Amino acid sequence: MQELIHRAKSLLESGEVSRVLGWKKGENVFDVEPAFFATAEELENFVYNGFCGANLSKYMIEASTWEGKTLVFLKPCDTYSFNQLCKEHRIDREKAYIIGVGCKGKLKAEKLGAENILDVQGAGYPDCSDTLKVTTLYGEQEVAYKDAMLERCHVCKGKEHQVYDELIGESVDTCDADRFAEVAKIEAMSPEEKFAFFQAELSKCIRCNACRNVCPACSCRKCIFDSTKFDSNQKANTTSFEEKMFHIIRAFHVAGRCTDCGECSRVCPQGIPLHLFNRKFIKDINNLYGEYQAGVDIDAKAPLTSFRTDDAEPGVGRG
Amino acid sequence: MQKIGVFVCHCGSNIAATVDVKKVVEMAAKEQGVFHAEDYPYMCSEAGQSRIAAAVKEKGLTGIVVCSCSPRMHEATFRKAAERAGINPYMVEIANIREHCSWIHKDMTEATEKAVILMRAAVAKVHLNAPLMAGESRVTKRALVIGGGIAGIQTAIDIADAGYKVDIVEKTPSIGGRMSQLDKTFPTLDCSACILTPKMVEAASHENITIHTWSEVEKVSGFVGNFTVDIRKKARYVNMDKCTGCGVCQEKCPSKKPLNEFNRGLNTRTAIYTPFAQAIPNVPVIDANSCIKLKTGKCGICEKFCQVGAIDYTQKDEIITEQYGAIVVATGFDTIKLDKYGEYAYNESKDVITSLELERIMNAAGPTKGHLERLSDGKAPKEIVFIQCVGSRCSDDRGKPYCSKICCMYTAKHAMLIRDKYPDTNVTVFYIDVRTPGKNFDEFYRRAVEDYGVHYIKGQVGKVMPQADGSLLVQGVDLLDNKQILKKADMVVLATAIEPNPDVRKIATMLTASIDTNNFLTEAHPKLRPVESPTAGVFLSGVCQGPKDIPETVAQAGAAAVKVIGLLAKDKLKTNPCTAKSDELLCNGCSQCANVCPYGAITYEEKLINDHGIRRTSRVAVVNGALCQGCGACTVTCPSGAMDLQGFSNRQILAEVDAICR
Amino acid sequence: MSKQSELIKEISGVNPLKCMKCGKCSASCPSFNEMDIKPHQFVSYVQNEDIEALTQSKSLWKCLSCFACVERCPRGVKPGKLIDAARQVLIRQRGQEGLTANEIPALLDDETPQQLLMSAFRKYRR
Amino acid sequence: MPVNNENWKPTIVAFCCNWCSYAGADLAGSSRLAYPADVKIIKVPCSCRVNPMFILRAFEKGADGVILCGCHPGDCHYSTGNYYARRRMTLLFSMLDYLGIEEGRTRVEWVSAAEGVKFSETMNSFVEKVRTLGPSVRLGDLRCKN
Repeated sequence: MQELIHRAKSLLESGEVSRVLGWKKGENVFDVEPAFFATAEELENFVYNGFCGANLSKYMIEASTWEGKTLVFLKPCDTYSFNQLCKEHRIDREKAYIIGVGCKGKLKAEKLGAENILDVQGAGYPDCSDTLKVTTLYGEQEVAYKDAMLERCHVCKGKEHQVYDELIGESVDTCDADRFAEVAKIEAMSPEEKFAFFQAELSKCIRCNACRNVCPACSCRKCIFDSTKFDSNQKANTTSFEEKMFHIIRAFHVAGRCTDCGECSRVCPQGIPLHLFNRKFIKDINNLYGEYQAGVDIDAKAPLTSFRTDDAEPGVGRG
Repeated sequence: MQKIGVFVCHCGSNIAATVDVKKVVEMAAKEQGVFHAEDYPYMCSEAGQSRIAAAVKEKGLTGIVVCSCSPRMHEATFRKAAERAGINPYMVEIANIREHCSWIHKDMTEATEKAVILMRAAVAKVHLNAPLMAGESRVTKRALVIGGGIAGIQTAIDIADAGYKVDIVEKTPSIGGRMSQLDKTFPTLDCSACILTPKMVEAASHENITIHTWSEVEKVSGFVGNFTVDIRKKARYVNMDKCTGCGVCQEKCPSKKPLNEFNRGLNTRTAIYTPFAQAIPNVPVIDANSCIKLKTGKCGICEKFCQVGAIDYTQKDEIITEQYGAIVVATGFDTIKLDKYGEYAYNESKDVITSLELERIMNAAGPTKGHLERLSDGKAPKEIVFIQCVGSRCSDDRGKPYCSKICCMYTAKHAMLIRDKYPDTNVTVFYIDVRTPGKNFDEFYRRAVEDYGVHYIKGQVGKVMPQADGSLLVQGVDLLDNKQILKKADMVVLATAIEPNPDVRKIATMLTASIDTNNFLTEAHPKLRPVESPTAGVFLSGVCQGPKDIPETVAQAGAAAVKVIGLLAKDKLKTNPCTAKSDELLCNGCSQCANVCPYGAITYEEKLINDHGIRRTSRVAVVNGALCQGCGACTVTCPSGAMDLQGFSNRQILAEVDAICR
Repeated sequence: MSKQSELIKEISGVNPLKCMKCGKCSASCPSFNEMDIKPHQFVSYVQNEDIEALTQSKSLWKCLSCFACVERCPRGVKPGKLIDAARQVLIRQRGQEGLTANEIPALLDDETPQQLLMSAFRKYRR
Repeated sequence: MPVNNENWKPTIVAFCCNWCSYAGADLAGSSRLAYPADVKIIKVPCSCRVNPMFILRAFEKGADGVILCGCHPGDCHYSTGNYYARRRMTLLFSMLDYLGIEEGRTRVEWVSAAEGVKFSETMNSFVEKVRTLGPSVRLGDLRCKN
């Protein structure tokens, strides 16, 4: 971590970058949040550890409109989002100085019993260990690092950065699960079970919009659900259908663009597995139109803005 | 807030017999914003239209809903009526209560209920309609004809005679097309070259016609009235301005191997060549694949012998870009490949030939100088068998499902000509049906049978077996005699199916003109608009649209020319105002819309935006209204809803949905 | 009666209405001269539901199943398949069982046309 | 939720492209080929104009089935529109299946201007299918219905 701060300071000093986009210490060890740092002093609050799950790519949209370059720290999976935003002309690559940081998987505070944590040892980078020592109000406990990881880290896309100016630190491919296993499990359910499952999950939605606000693909200047264009502007729900509508449309809007960064599920205060929507589309796209990973190739044709004359027909493969 | 008038048409009893029009009027009057509702027996009539005008004037209506027949029928009528009454024509919506309601439902209650709902949907939509102004686009007064066969030549001459500039693009070295390969023409038996050559000369010497031979269309952009076309002028290696067409180069050329395409590969030609004596332009081309100089750098004989120094080995392909107001496709046909018809031994025996090959053999300028000879041994055939419908009327993937239309007649022609010139040669024709609809056609066929003794057998040939002695054993059937026939023949002629020129697919794609499963170009309407493509500004001439003989081709060519002239006669065209429009306050500039636009109508600009007082420079989508055809593909890719389609806006369609589902 | 013609259509998978009466089947048939009902006529027998005549015909047993007609038919009518189906109808009527693969070698003799064997392989290959 | 009520009438929204399917529907009309009055057609310029939002909105407001008709692939008036529509609808329908919405409430059918018979047959079979499924509950606002 000191190496990152050191490097950031020297880039700031040399004037190569005008600011730094990274993570800032919070009140608790797990309360890390994204932040811009303008000076070397501010960087004292910089932190990089197992709780730095936040994908900083989206902040580069705004940073791209500012004078000078911004130093941004991106984990391997964040770089996909960065590329995708470049592809959509939302980010100016020239305005970014990217340090690709090593990642050993990121942690989900809830898995440690977030409310009661006083300290977590072993989550710091680069010396994070396989076992976390967690100090809670009720004493100490040990947890395997893997057991505290975010869902998305179990389906890690790999340790390679897709785009960077320099790399600091080693990454680990933490993938130990089938990315589409959950989707396949739901697909195998009966319609009644599927409906019951999603009904239960979506009923928890409070329309806080955290998923939308964090999503690097949901980067519209004004969301369709906030505009008058569809008579769909945000208001108190009048029908029980609106969450469904919101989440289906949101998933559809990011279909072919979603890099599966998993931020939506990470931030959902209600714990709704929102990535299941996006991943369903990704699975279908891979099956029907060929493997496609958004954010790998800036010049690749996106699945929903291209076609083949012999594409599958809608509804083919239904019962 | 709109003031809407609802006008319900009885269409005589077409609507009124099944829909309670009074009830529809009554319900319409209750709709929010409806200030006037009435019914009338024939809304589209002069009297009906004047009732609309009167109501507009009296009640100050701002929007109109007509509950009548399909908008495809009378939308234009009512829009014009609205315009005359002083309302923007795009403030009119039609509720289709005839085709979509009264004609398909029998129960009056049910049909009336549905008519009311359709009326409500239309009213809901009109509430959100906005006046739209049709833009105007200039018409470039120049036409492009793709293909220089008889169809293309005739179309070009007709357009040029009307005073408009025309360019012909022909991919071979000369204009003339298939017709120039024919010997005689049915049913008059006049010589093909004798009637075609004057047309070719007329086209070449016409002040309004420019001919690009050895050229191909490379790229097409734009739209009706304003096409921009890139034409690849392939390197000819001969300077067209200097060449006098003396022909010495062809005499001296040492490369004599390449197959002569004009003679269907039955003999060879030189590397520098003009396809035939009457070629226009009479300037040879060098076939770079067989020219020794171009391949090895050694030779240069033609250059040495050319007295005017016209040979230029350094020529390169050249792309020229031209503007056109209209494009005519006249790409013609070819015969199908016979590789899948092993039973006819076409690939095994030189004496099994296609009719087009026979045409060259019979032609004085052909490989046998017009003598009817077997290509295997040069002997005169004494027994000739013609087989009809080879690859035509075939439902499997070996052939074509359609009738090639010209074969019955040219076979009668061939049989008659052979019997006339070589009376000791027997001619047998195996046929399924003899189809002779056409002026003097059946008489012609009967003459072949009655006056010339051509032996017609109803039945097909199952197999042609080349024999050791060089003859061909033909196994066929006589269905009327119910006998299988084994016949020794010296020559077998296959009436091979014709198919559209394979290049037409590429051209159709460039023009966004549709083609059918057989690669024939589709007409805008099979009966009423047979020479127009559904793509505005693109017209069809000749066999590219469907099998035709020469007179039909010439007739269609003339018809296409008239359509082109009608278009070019206009100075300006009204453009469709139902185009996409981007809201720059909402646009993310993500480029997704441009990726799906089939017309390249969307571009991006860095623009200073005043977003409620906050100024920012943003990349935003801009739609070129003249290019946009209004499909709406862009609107659905746009996640923010910035892109919308005028006349079919998101809110309008949602309002219709709501009205139907409420 | 009509039931039988339906059965033939079902077994053969052939739609006799597609026939355009070109005669290419009969022109191709190596057994034409041995047959009383010619291959091109099979179609009309099925269409006219005269299955009795078909199953009584010599042709039924003269067809070599060489499938030249099936291959060359421009309309996909496949008269050979119709003949084959008529045979099957007859065999089913008589309640006979088909041969098993093991029984075949013993039944072979020099008289059996090679073509017949080949076509049997062609016909029953999976 | 299948209902036994013979008289229950589903609400069906049919989006038809202007060039092929709307004309096909007209042809069905002029050929007097009946289909249930439950079907209400909305004209769109091309199948690619249909936003998934429209379809969900229809269900939200009480539709029991939504069908989208366009030109046959390869025949689109705008040359490529229906190819995009095909991908969009394929994904949307797959998602609806995934959410446990009864398949059969949504359909895409390619109907040309010459296929009046197909249009009528399609609508008949679609309405029949929706009737067997009964009122749409899972994709609707319950309060919209009595």
